Parts: sequence; structure tokens; C-alpha cells
Amino acid sequence: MATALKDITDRDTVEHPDSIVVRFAGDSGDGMQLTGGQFTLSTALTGNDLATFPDFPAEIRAPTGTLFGVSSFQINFGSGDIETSGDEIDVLVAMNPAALKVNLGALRKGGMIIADSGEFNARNLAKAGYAANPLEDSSLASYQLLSFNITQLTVDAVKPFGLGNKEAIRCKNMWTLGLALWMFDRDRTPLVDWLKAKFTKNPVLADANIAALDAGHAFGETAEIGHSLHRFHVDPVKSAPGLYRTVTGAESLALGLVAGAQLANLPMFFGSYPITPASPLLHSLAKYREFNVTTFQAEDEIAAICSAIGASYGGHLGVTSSSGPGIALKGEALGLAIMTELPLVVVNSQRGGPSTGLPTKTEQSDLYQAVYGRNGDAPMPVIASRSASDCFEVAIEACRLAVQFMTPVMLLTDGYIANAAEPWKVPSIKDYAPFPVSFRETPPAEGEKLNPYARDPETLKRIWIKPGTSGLMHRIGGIEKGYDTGDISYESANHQKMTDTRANKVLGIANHIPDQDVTLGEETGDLAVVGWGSTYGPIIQAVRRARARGLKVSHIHLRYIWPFPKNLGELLKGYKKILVPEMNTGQLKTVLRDQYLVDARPLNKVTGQPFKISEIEAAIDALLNA
Amino acid sequence: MATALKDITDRDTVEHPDSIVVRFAGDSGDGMQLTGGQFTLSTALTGNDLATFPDFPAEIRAPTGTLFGVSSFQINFGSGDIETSGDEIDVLVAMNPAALKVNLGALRKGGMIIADSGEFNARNLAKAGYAANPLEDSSLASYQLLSFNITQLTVDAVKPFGLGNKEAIRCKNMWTLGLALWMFDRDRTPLVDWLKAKFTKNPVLADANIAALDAGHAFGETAEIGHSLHRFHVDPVKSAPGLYRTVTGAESLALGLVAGAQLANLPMFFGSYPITPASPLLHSLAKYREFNVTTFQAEDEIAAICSAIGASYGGHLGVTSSSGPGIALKGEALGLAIMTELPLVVVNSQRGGPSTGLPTKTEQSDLYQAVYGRNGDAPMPVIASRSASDCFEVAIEACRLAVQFMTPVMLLTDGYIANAAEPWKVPSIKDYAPFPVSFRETPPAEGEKLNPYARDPETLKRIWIKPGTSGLMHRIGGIEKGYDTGDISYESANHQKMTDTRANKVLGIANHIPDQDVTLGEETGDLAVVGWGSTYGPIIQAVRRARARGLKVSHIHLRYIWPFPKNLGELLKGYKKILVPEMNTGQLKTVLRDQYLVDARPLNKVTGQPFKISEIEAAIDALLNA
Amino acid sequence: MNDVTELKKLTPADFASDQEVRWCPGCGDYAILKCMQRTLPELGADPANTVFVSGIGCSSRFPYYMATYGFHTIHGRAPAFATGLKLANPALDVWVITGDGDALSIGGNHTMHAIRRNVDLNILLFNNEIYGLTKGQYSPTSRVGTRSPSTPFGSVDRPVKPGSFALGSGGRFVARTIDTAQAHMPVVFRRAYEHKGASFVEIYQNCIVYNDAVYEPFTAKANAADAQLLLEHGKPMIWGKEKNKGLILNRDTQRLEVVTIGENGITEGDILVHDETNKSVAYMLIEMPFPGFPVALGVIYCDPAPTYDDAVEAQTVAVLAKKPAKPDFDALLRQGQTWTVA
Amino acid sequence: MNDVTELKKLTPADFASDQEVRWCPGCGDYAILKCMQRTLPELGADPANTVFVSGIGCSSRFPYYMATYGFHTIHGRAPAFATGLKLANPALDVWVITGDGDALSIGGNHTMHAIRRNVDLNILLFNNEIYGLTKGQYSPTSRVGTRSPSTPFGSVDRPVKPGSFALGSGGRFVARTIDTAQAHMPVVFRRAYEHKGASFVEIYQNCIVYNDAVYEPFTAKANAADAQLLLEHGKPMIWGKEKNKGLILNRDTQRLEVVTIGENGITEGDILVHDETNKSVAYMLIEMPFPGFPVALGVIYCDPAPTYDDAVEAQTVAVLAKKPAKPDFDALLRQGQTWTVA
Ligand SMILES: Cc1ncc(C[n+]2csc(CCOP(=O)(O)OP(=O)(O)O)c2C)c(N)n1
Ligand SMILES: Cc1ncc(C[n+]2csc(CCOP(=O)(O)OP(=O)(O)O)c2C)c(N)n1
Ligand code: SF4
Ligand code: SF4
Ligand SMILES: [Mg+2]
Ligand SMILES: [Mg+2]
Repeated sequence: MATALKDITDRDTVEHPDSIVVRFAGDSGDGMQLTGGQFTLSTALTGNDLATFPDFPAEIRAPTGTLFGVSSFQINFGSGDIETSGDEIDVLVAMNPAALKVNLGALRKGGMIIADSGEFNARNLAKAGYAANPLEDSSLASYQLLSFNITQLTVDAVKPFGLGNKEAIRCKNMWTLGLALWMFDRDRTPLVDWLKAKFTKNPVLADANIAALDAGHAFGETAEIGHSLHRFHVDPVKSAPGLYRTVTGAESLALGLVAGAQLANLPMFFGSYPITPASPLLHSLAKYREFNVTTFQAEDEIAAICSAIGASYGGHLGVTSSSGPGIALKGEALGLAIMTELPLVVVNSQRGGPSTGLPTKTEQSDLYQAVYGRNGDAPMPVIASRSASDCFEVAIEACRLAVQFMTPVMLLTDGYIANAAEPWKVPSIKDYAPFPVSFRETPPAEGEKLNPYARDPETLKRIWIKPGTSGLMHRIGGIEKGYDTGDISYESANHQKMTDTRANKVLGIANHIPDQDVTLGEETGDLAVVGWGSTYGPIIQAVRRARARGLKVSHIHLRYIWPFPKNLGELLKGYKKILVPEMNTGQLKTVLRDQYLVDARPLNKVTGQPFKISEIEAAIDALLNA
Repeated sequence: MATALKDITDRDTVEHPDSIVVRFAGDSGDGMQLTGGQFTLSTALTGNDLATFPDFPAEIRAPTGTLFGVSSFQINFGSGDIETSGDEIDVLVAMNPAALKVNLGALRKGGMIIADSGEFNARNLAKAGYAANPLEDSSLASYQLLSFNITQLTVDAVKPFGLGNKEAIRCKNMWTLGLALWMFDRDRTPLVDWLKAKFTKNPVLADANIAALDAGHAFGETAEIGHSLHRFHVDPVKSAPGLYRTVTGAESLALGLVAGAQLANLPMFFGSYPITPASPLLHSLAKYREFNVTTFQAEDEIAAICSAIGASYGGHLGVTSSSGPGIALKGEALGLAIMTELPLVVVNSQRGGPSTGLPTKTEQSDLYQAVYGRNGDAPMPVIASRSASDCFEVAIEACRLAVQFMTPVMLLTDGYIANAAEPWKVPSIKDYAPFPVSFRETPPAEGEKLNPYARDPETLKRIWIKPGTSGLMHRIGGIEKGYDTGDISYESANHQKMTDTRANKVLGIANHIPDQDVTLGEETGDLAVVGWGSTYGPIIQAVRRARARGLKVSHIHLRYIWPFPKNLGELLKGYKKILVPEMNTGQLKTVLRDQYLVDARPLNKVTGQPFKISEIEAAIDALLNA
Repeated sequence: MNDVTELKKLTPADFASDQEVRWCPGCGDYAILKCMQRTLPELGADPANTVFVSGIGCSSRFPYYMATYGFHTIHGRAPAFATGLKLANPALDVWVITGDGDALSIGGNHTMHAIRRNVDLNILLFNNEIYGLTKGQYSPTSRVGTRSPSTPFGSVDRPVKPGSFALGSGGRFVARTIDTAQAHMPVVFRRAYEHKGASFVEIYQNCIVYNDAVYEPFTAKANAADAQLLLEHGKPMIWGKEKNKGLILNRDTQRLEVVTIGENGITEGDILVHDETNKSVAYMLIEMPFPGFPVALGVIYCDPAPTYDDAVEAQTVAVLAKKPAKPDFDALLRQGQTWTVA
Repeated sequence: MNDVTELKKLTPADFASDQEVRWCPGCGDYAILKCMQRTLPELGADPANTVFVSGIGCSSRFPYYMATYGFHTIHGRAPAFATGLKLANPALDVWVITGDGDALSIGGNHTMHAIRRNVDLNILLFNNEIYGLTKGQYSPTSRVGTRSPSTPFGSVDRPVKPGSFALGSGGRFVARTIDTAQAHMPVVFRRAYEHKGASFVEIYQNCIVYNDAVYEPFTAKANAADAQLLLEHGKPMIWGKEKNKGLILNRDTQRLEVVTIGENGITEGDILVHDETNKSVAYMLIEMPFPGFPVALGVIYCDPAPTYDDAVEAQTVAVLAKKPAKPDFDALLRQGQTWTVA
């Protein structure tokens, strides 16, 4: 509930807003992602609900002071349910002119700016394209501007440790974090512990950073301009009891995949090729050797998926992962996985497209590719994750579908989910029903032929035989296969039968997944907002607000995109209108209209930024009034 | 109008049917494709309309006598408009038991079988899985069976030329052709000329083949069992006056692409990698050096498209070609062509899928891939050819759209069209309006910046600058580009604007293509049969028949699949029902339902064989009665 | 899983599948197939433990005809499938069957990386210098001037030498043999099979339909003795009908030369001795132009190094040694900073 | 099109675009960029006639910073784009800028084929032995044991040597230089530029963020003289602070050895003379292990052969010579057997 921070009027008192949005912004080298991450942890430990939005340039280390080199980290935290990283910023920390310039537009009128005046020198102002120093002219009059020389204050604070100038200055993110901790009434201890652990090999650096942290905190507490600063206390959210941690989508996905393989009782083989924003999944999984995970950095995306299919053929759970351009390269091999009916999980961490596009920005524009993007009639299930913690559930589900239907499964997530963090009530693997795989191991009876494509009559899943098993030698491949026998068949009627079988097997998954529920609201009404993926947060908040205004609006958020849940068609017919917000030009909309002939209306945004709640709310109103 | 050949009752007279379907079937090594091709030419020279369907195994030279090694060539010819290769066979020529076994099912009851009894020996019967010799038991009683030892007759006929046994036997396709020429009242001269030209280097072979041809002909004319044979005369079709030739889809496509490049006043660069059934296009184009065509056999499909994009960047008309699995590999690079807004023609000769599928069989299952199969919002125009001769027109149109909108264009054809032949009234390039390209060559005025993405305000096409042009140096690439400047831009609003621009540019093509016409029938009615691609023939015949029965059915055949013609939505609303026959599981249907929210009903066939007219007619009846 | 108890001696028939062989009559692939079916029992291979992985091409139909496990994949990618399979189950004997187009045109990169990583695979490249399956287009190993449907005026690009490519990719085992060499081929297969790591074997294979007789000048019986240098480790490189031709390394130019024993004072002792572990001589042997030089056959280079699959396994063992014996997944979920809501 | 009349001497500034350079401060790419901007005017290159084509990676941002034509394509495919471009307009000077991941991981096959075909391109591979742009994963040139985000326990696969790969692919020009070698780099650039055919240049490039100082042992000023062998055609291969280290070819093992002039009776005359055209010695020079041997820099191999683009052009000329001067498209349409309906 992103209630905006109240105008700051009563000085020197502690405020108790429901939620606050803070954005830390600076040069790529200023450590804003780290600052944001630690602030997030501190927020979580305080018991607030939260959502984050890291946003960084495509450049590894862009030249200092430039507009394109600005890196930012936004966090929305509160005492109610937080589902988005926030429409507008309440507090903007700007470490240099470029950071101010790039981010000011997102700051609400009346919001607070904390600026490091030490960096607002002529050179940096010029780089950011400021003719005059905005801290000194009156251009920021409609905001609460607090500027002080953080650089100098940091250098002073760490002087005792004899660092070089560069190293000293690098501590300023900790100074800033210290100030933020004071502002938001936080405990410094976990931070201090973390710094000590991080710098065990270099205790001087640990001490310097702690000193900077303390200095920032003390500055808020006592120092010269403390009077113009505020203290906010955001009450902890009333969460279900249990153990919590924060988790990003990439982490949660990695854990979910491992869980899925464990539940299937299979070793996992993960073949991948680095690409933004998919690489963190490879990095996480590479660490989990003890859970029977083999990771393989292939020479390209094609080899990545082929190696994973090879491993699946060998009896592992093959998994591959990439983002749009890399998934494009996997299309041909996906056809082979479909034809040979081997299990495979394909994760697509979507990014801004087309082509190289906007690698570090988020988008949902690979749904078409997931559902339709292959040669031939090549159906495969497609499911999507809605949030960082949801990745865990969806990853398990992808593994289940893959092995229970002997099919590749496409799992869609996106750059926003991959990088964003949220608190997570840590589950136990014991909470999940296992779905162990049983390989065929008994040879056919004397005189009987082995049919490697023998199927379960209900699910149509074929049997799975591991090479190495005596008496079950057989050959598979990408040419059309005879029903049952799996031998090459060019026979006309067989091709029809196999095409239908492959389609029906995937469609039949609808019988083995939960019915679609209404995420928020009634099962009928004037308008259903149908979403998928990371638009979950802004949609549910927008629907909540609309409902608070008495509108008959419901939110339906899909996990299963192909096939749709059995009841979805009926459900949708219960609403007069259907709105489909997507971070693309209208892709889910196509599938809905095709499948159900319902007048699903698109709301599209492709700016590389998540939807604002207000944008969706406005579209709800517009469609209702249309 | 495939009126079936009348029951053969009155012996020794010449019949005058409207159309006849003949299928030549034998071992891959029996030269059936050649026989069919020459018979086709002879048919064309006689002035009949015709359509052919070559069908051959995936094996290069399958072992003799096997069922999977059977190669066949079907021709439907007549005195009316012929649009399909025929639902049922009237005359089946079976050169061995396997050929009989495989093809008998397609022969109409009462049809004629001409069999080479010399090949119906124990070994071949066993290979074909015949327990008894069908020529000798009564299993073929419901057909007109004519069997004689063609092998022996041929060997006898060519004895004077002293060929080895193998070479002598190889002449039996000419013997068969000779018999066929007699049966259908044809002139042998063109064949004799052709044989002489073919064997200039080996006149003995020419003479032997001519002797075999003559012997077959004489056999019909005079010989022992001539009395049980028939003569048919199919009257010439009343065609528009002009010069005619036969043409296959691959030939016509190659010529059309060259014509397109000529009309654009550009050299053509064709980058490709061999794949069935797309390779013939490469083979044809490789010969046309004098028309400013460079062909490049790349190391793979990715390099093929990339080299073509590189050539387009260099100022050529880049063209690439493949079939489904190869097109899958081109997806990533297509995104780059879309992003850099360079012209490119991509030809997909579709085949049976998914994966390796049925390489030598036909299918229309790559429409999804064409329209939706890329990462990101990556729109590009998609057009489809309906027949061999139509390929010429469509290829020119693809070239026009590519250069007039600076966009890649997907041209869909299929294995059936690529290999099938039909008579073609040869056009002249002078009949086509040229669309010459003008490159930007003048440097920006002093003090002005060059904007390589400056656009035509109406079509949104960007300018095209060739490297090598002084004063216009600039850089392009796959990262999102600033509007006009083309410089890298990560800016949010710009990405939205560029995404919209790319989409609108392609959608705007609808303003520059003809309105959709009704191919046959009225503009309103009970049912529209909407088709695309090579289903043209069976659909139009089925609609013709249904209309002849008084049904209010129209045929609408689409050339433009993305974007659709402007009037299509309105047009479709004029019919109570819509039937969409496709050789896939329902892909055009999805696009129609999404775009127009009309209840387009699929009729799907994926057997690797074209639709029969009767299948579509039955579906028309079923839907009308539903 | 592998039925090790069953020790009955297998025969070639035990390695022949029930599928009809579908190559053109007279194709060189038949001879290779027969040879493989004959050699595997001699090597004591277990069909249940043997997998043939192939790409697409005439040659890539091979797995269907072996009564082992088999995977006919997609064009050019067989080494990648095989790598995943081998990592999944290092106990398998994995053979990769590929053609010159499959391995070196579309699949060049995967071939390179399987070799570079030294995955324990036996890679057999059936080189017929042509695309058979797609009806005769020239390939990356076709000679300059090859007329084919895609090069009606003759090809102009220089072919790649498979062996050099393999060595340049870091190959530790490179050998060559001929489809018709029914005595030589099994020896090479055995060496490839026994070599730990990526074994790269080029087989000169005749495509009777589209590229007939390209190898005749050195494979025809009449030419063989004078045209083939059959390499043996530790033996001087001598060949010829009279066993009097030899190779020496010219001291001034550092290049190979053909000499005749008994002429110009050359004795057998002057002849270069084949050292399988000498990579730069291996390059020279591969690149010797024929005619002028003989065609070197047999194991040209063999210098084993740790394999990728072994190294991965060893690393896993080392990593696991430092972890608790029974890894606790719930503990992993709870890693890092956590808090409890009561 | 190229404004040949305009002959004013260009300066480095004429080759610098208006785009802000976006590499990490201290990245080796800056030095290479500067060097290129400095060298092109010296070579008399025309910016309008020069095209930089790149793939994806930090290095592949290079074209944006050159005031020439430039095409930043997709990952690994730059050689294929460049091949099409060069065939479309052989008059252009086409440079391919690529990284170790771009050229040898995803793009290995295209690199191989551009080299094999001998397309007249100048290929500069910025080898930092790491994936820079995607934040530091190991690459196919990373040393065994490289700890990276994707190999937290160290990489186990053997790296490929770019130069060997290029030679194995049939390369006719292979050279090596160093990002910091501001005197050596231009010489190599000039040779690459002047070489007709695919020139393959490996540049050791320091990634200060993810793989800092991997080349220090031979690039640091203090180490250079003893660690670098600067090759010159026709000159003995001598190096060292005292110019007394040399290479000889051991007559028994056919392998290279390091000797010291003045020790064991070795004189300068014994030292192997660099012959750019000797491919097998080129292999040895590339593969010399460092330390133990020096790092060979400069033009390791250069032996020109007909280029693909020239051969295509020549063939076209030959074909056209046999055709009518003004080809008639309508006549082509009417080829073969036709008939007339009146
Ligand atoms: C992605 C893809 N591209 C192209 C093809 C068509 N294709 C199949 S095999 C082949 C080349 C075969 O040549 P080679 O590998 O030398 O095998 P051979 O048939 O000569 O044994 C080609 C181009 C394909 N099947 N898939
Ligand atoms: C198809 C595709 N796969 C993966 C990526 C991600 N990617 C971009 S650059 C790169 C590797 C960069 O390494 P290198 O070529 O060595 O260049 P460097 O950054 O080190 O200069 C990768 C994996 C991509 N952009 N496209
Ligand atoms: S085309 Fe050539 S390689 Fe293929 S099966 Fe026939 S003979 Fe063998
Ligand atoms: S990551 Fe490395 S290679 Fe890339 S710009 Fe930074 S220093 Fe250079
Ligand atoms: Mg071949
Ligand atoms: Mg690199």
C-alpha cells in the first residue's frame, strides 16, 4: 500500500507512514546496488514488507559522472502488503548531478532529495548537462532538498585508517547507508557484522567502512543539519509467523530448480551460456554441487540446450536458461526435445527487445516466442513466475510437468523479477509432494518388441529409458516417429496421429493443474484484469484501489499460459470486459482472444520500466468508462 | 475440374475426358521423377492445364524394391482449369510391387493399373510384403489391370545398342513414357529432341532411349495386348493467348527474386545453406551471375542470414532462404534486421515438422514462427505464395516491401509448391512497375547532424546509406536506437516510441497493398473459406463444387498474412461462418481470431500430403450444417 | 545397470539393429557400418553401455543401424548432445558419428569445443567431401573447383583439413583411415576407443552418387602402396611398393621432404621416426599435399591429457569432501541472514 | 562513391566519433582504440571506405567510437556479416572487432569459415581471457583453474589457443600483439591491413575489472625483454635483456628449445631464423608454453593465397565473358521449352 510519505512539516519528530519509497542513485562505481541490497536486508530484518527495483546501465563500469552511467536501487517498504517497488519516489539519494538529473522525474512533488554536494562540481555538472548547479539555484524548490558534502564527510571520517584517497572516497556509500539507517530507525549491528565478514582479509577496510557507517548515522543523530532531517518509523508488517529471508528471483529460481530435481529424485544438469539477465541463475546453480547439480557453461546457447537434452536422454533432469536472443537460438533444438519427448526445463529471463535491445531493462515480450516460436506444430507448456518468491514454486512446477509429461517446459521470468528482492517465508522441501521418476528397466518379454514410445494412456507421456540399461537398447531422433515403436515413419496417417498426440499431450496438462482462481475480487463483474508474470504487483494494487473505490473489478493472474487452466474460458465469460496489461505490445492478449474469442483489451508498456499502479488504475477507469 | 476418367468399357476408341490423373510410381532409381517431368512437359505442349505432385523418399537412393524407397510423380491434366494434382488417381503406373502397394490406396475403384510384371518376382514381392502376386490372384479385380513385362520388352528393344544389362534396364522409364504418350495421344518429337540434347556426349544412350520410347509407343499402337489398352484425348484448355512454359515453384521463386532485385535496381546477394526442400532456390540462383546475383553457400543458416544482412548493409538486396528448422536458427538475426531496419527477404520453403520431421513432405506449419517466432516485439511482414507461378509475383512483392519499408520480409512457400509444376503464361519484366531504390548520398548541411534513422513521414521507412559514401559515416547495431539519430539509447520513452514505430511501420504496409478480394464467390454469404498458401487449389475447387450445388460459399485466399489487408476484417464480417483449412494444427486461424475476434474454424490436415478437394468439400458441408 | 555378469562373447549380429539400412547401394557408409559391427565385439563393448550420437546427413543415419543406444539429433550439434550425455553418465561409451558438413560446416564450433574440452568421446567424421543427404552441394572439405548444384561454375573457397582443425582446436588424438580399409579401420577404431579424451577420426568415405572416386588416386588398390603412408608410432615413416620411400625433415627449411632410400646416400636411419606425441610433425603429416607426398593414415597424433568429464567428476569429489555427507536442502534454503516472525 | 579527390592528410581526430567511450576506466580497450585512431591516418585509410564490424562484448563496442562506418551486430556472428558486406562491396576495408568469447565461444564456426575462405578481412581478437560484458565468466581462452561466477571452484577445461585455431582453420596470416604495446601494435595493424585475405590478429587485452593482470608476467615493463620474442621475418629468433636467448629446433625430437648464445658453443648462426611462411614452425611458436619459452609476438605466419572475394569476382568475370553483354531477363524467363497459345 504505497501511501505516500506525508509532506515533511513537523520537524524533529518521528513519522509513522504506512510505506515509503527510497531510491539510491549514483555512479556505477558508487556501490548503489550494494547499498540498496544492505538497506533491503536491514528493512527485512525490521519486519517490513518490501519490494525492490535495481536498475543499472548496460556498461560494466560506465565513465564517472555520465548520465548513462547512473545506477540506481529503489525500495518500497511498509507495514502493509507491498507488491511493487513503488510508483513514485519519496526519498531520492543522489550521489552526483547525473543521478539527480536521471531520477528527479520519478520523485514525487514534495519528496526529499539527499544530495552529495561534494560531487556537484563544474565537471560533473557539465557531464550531466546542467548549466547551473541545481543545488544552488531554485530549480528544486518544490522538493525537500538536503545537500551536504558526503564525500568530504566520509574522507574525514575514515582519515584515521590511512586509506588512499580513492579508497577513502569509496566508503561514502556506507556513510550514506549509515544516514539512511538513522533516518529509518534501524539497527546497525547486522551491517557491522556483514562488513566484518566481507573484509575478514582486510580488517582495516572493515574498520574504515564501519567508521563511515557510524559517521553517517551520527550525522543524522547529532550533527549540524540534523534539524532538517527526519526520522521515519515504518511499523513492521503483520506477517504469518515463521522464518523469513530476502530472496531475489534468480536465487529463488535456482533453489526451486534444485528442489524440483530433488522431488523428481533426479540429478540435475544445467547447460547454459551467460547472458544478461539470465546469468545469475548459472552463477547460483554452479555452487550447488552437493545437491547433485552439474552446471555446464556451453560454447553457445545451442550447445547449452543440446547438452541439456543429451543429459536428459542420459537420465538427468536437463535444464537450460537464457534470455530472449539466446532462447531464439534454442528454437530448433526445442523441436527435437518435443519430437523425442524428453523432459527439459527452459528458463527465459526476459529483457527488453528486439535484438540486443535493452539488455538490462525488463520486458515481457517473449511470450509469443514461448508459445508459438518454433517451426512445425511444436507445442510445449509455458508457465510464468509472478515474483521473486513465486519463482521457487514455478520452478518446481516446471520440473514436475517436464518429467510427468516427458516434455520440454518453458518457464518465463524477467529481468525485474530476477534482480528484485522480497521477503520470503522460507519453505521446507518437506512441504512439497514428491514426484519421483521411474525409469523403464525391465526388458520386454521374450518375443515382444520394445516400444520406446509406449505411452501412459491418460497423460500420453512416453516411457523413459536410460542408456546403460541392459536389454532396452533403442534409437531415437528428430524424424517423425512411429506411434509406440519410435522407429522412423514417413507414413501419412502416422504423422497426423503423432502431431495430434503431441498436441493433446500438452493440452491434457490442463487436467493436471489447478483451476484458475481469481487472485482478487469476485468471479464475475464489470472488468477482469488478466495478467501474467511480473506485472502482478502493480495489477493487484491497482485492482485493490479500484475496488476500494467500489468498482466491480477483479484480478486474475495466470501462472499457466499454455495450456490455460481448464476453467479459464468460463471464468472470463463472467466479466463484461477484460483488460490485459503487459510489458509488450499485446501478446497474452492474442492467446486469450484466439482461445476464447473474448474481447481482451491490451494495455501495453514497453519502456524497460515496470508498470506504475496508477497507470493500470487509469486504464481500468478508461475501459470501464469506454 | 477433376472429372474422373469414365469406366473403361468401349475398347479401341478414343475417349475425351475433361481431366485425368496419372501417377507414375517406381523405385527411386527407376527415374519416375524424370518420366513425370517429361510427361508434364508433353502435356503442357499439348495445351492442357495441369498440376503435378512429385513425392519422393527422404533417402537419396533407397534400396531397390522397398516400400520406403518408392518414388512417385502424379499429374492431373485437363481441358478445364486444373488447380490440384487430383484427389484420386485414374491411371497408376506401377513399376514394381512396392510401388503398387504404396499407391493402390489412392487409385479410384475402376481405375487403371499398368504394371511391369517383370519386376513382380518373388524377391520384390517379399520386400513389398505381398504373400501372393497381386497380378495373378484376384485381389485387383476392382481395377482395370494391365500387366506386361516392361523390363523384358525394354531390354529387347534396346538390344541393338549393346548396352550392359543395367543400362538397358534403365531405359524402361522411356519405354513407359512412350506407352503413355501413345495412350494420351501425344507427339514424341519434343522428347526425342530432349533425349538427343541430354545425351549429346553419348549418342548411343540417346539412340537406345529413343528406341525404348518408340517401342513403348509402338506397343500401344500395334502390339499384342493393344486391344486392352485405351486411348484418351484430353482437349486443350482454352487459355489466354500468349507464350507459355511449365514452371515449378522453386524456379518461379528464383526468377521472381531476380526480377524483384532488377525492379529495385539493386544487385542481389543470396546467402543460404542447403536444406530440403529449400535448396533448389540456391541451385537456380547460383546460375544467374549475369543478372547481378551473388550466391553464397554459408557455413550454416545463421551465417547465411547474417551474410545477407551484411550485404544489405552494403547496399545489396539481401535474400536468405531455408525451411523450418533453418528458419528457426535465423530468429535472432531477424531481430537485428528489424532493429537496424535493413531490407531483407527471407524465404521459408515449409516442410513437415516439428524438428527434422518429414523433410520431403509438405506442410504449412511455420506460420506461427513467421508471425510470432522472435524474441521481443519484433514485427515483420509475412506473405505467402499460393502456387508455382504465384511464387514469381510474391517474390517481387517481397522485394518491394523490403526496400520500400526497410524491413525484413518473410515469404512462405512449401515443399509442394517448390516441387510441383504448372503451366505459366510467361510475363515480361516490363509488365511490372519498377521500384528503384535511392540511397542517401548527400552529406548533411554544414553544422547539421546526420540522422541515419531519419524517416519518411508516411511509410516510416528510414533512409539507406551505403558504406563507401563519403561524408555519411555512421554506426548501427542491435541495441535500442534513438529516434532519428540511431545512436544507442537506453531512454525509457524512446524505447516505447521506437517499439511503436517499428510496429506501426509494419502495420502501415496495409495502406500500400491491395485490398483483399474474394477469390471466388460473393462478398457476403453463409460461409467463407479462408486459406493461404498451397491449399489454394483444393480450396477453390471445393468451393466451386459447393457453389455448383447452390451453397452460399466464397473463397478468400490470402497473400498478405502480416499485416492483413485493410478491408479483411470487414469482409469477414459479411459471412455467417468462416472455415480455415490449413496443413497445420490451426495457425492462420489464431491470427484471424486475434485480429478480428471472428469465429474462424480450423480444418487441419498434417499428413504430409495436400488436401483433397473432397476433404474440404466435406468440411464445408459439415460446418454449414453444424 | 550394465549387466556385467553376462559375459557371453557377442558377435557382429548382436550389434546390428532390425532397421533396414537406407543408404544408396555402393555407398562407403556400408563398409564403415560393417566394420563397426565387427570391431565392437572384439573390443568387448557392451551394447547396453554404448551410445551412438549423430547429427544430420547420410552418415548420421548410422545410429539407427546399430543395436546399441542411439540418438539421431539435429544438424551439426551432435558433439553438444554427446557432451551432456557423457557428463550425465561418464560410464557410457559415447561415439559421435558425423559428416564433413555436419561436423565442419554447421557444427564446426561444437566439434572444436568438444575437442578443446577433451570430452571422452570417439568422434568419427565420415568425410565424403560433399553434402550427400541434400543431394550433392559442395562442403567445407570439397576441393577448389568442385562443381555442384550450388557451385555450378566450380567452388572457389579453400577447403579446411579436418585433422588440422582438430589439432588447432587442441585435439589430443587425431587419426585417419579409409572406408574400404577393412583391416586398417578396426585398428584405428580400437585406438580411438582406448584413448581417454576426445578421439578425432577422419574416415575418407566414398559417396558413389555425388562425389564418386575422389579418393581413388590414393585408395585404389593399384595406387595404395605408393600413395599411403601407414603410420606406426616409433617406426620410421616409410612407404611405397618397394618400401623405399621415406620422409625426412629438411634442416634448412624445417619442412618435410620425400626421399628414396638408397638414393643420394639415404639410409633407413635417416628417415624420420613417427612420434605420435609430436604435435608440430603431426601438423606437417596432415598437411602434406597429395600427390607429391603420400597420404598419412593411422594415428597421427596421440598425447593424452585429463578429460573434461574426469576433471568435472574429480572437482565434484573434492568439493563434496568439504561438505557435510548428507547435504540438507532445507539448510540451503535458510542460508544467509534470516529473521523470525513469531 | 569514395571521394578520391579529397587527399588532405587525416588525423586521429578524424577517426574519433562523437560518441562517449563507455569502457571501464583503465580497460585495455582504450589503448587499442587510440592506437587504431592513430594508425589509420598513417595507413592513408579513408573513413568513408572503412567499416568496423563487431559482435557483442565490451570489445565489440569499438565501432561506435570510430568515425568510420560501423556495424555492431549480434554475438559471435561478425565474420558472417563482414563476409556478406565484403562480397557486396569488395572495395571496402573491412575490420572485424571481436572478443575471445565472441570469436571463439559462440562465434568459433564463423571465425573458422571466414579464415578458411580467406575473405579479405582484418580480424582483431581482443583476448582478455574472460567475458567482460556479462560480468566476468570464464571464456574458452581462460586458463585452467580460473575462478569466475560460473566456475566458483575453478575452470577445468583446457583453453584454445587463438593462433593455433586460426592456423588449423587454414589461416594465411596470424599475428599477435599487446594492448599496451603502442609501438608494436601499429606495425601489426599495418601488416594486417596490407595483407590480402583474412588477417587474424590476437591482441592480449587487459580487463582491469574481471581478469586484471593475467598478462603481467610477460607484459610488465620489467618482464618484457626476457619474456617477449618479437618476430621479424628473416631475422634469427633472439630475445632477452642481453639479446642472448634464442630458439633452435632440436634435431632429434623435432621440437623447439631455448638456448643461450655463448653457452655450450651456441652462436647466433645456430639460431632459427624466422620464416613467416613456415606453417609448422608457426604452430610451434604459437604453442610455446610460457614461462619456459618466451611469448612470440608480431607476424607469426604470413603466406598469402587467393582471397575468396577476389575469386568470386574473377569467376563472375569469367562467367560473364561467355554471356551476352546485355543480359536479357525476359529471355531468361523464356528459357527452356515453351509453347504459344494463339
Ligand atoms: C538446421 C539444418 N540445416 C540444414 C539441414 C539440411 N542438411 C541435412 S544433412 C546436410 C549436410 C550433409 O552433409 P554431411 O554432413 O557431409 O553428410 P553426408 O550426407 O555427406 O554424409 C544438410 C545441409 C538440416 N537438416 N538442418
Ligand atoms: C546470443 C547471445 N548470447 C549471449 C549474449 C551475452 N553476451 C554478450 S557479450 C558476451 C561475452 C563477451 O565476452 P568477449 O567476447 O570475450 O568480450 P569482452 O566483453 O570480454 O570484450 C556474452 C556471453 C548475447 N549478447 N547474445
Ligand atoms: S548420397 Fe552419397 S553418402 Fe549419401 S547414401 Fe548415397 S552414396 Fe552414401
Ligand atoms: S569489463 Fe573488462 S573488458 Fe569490459 S570494459 Fe571493463 S575492463 Fe574492459
Ligand atoms: Mg558429407
Ligand atoms: Mg573477453
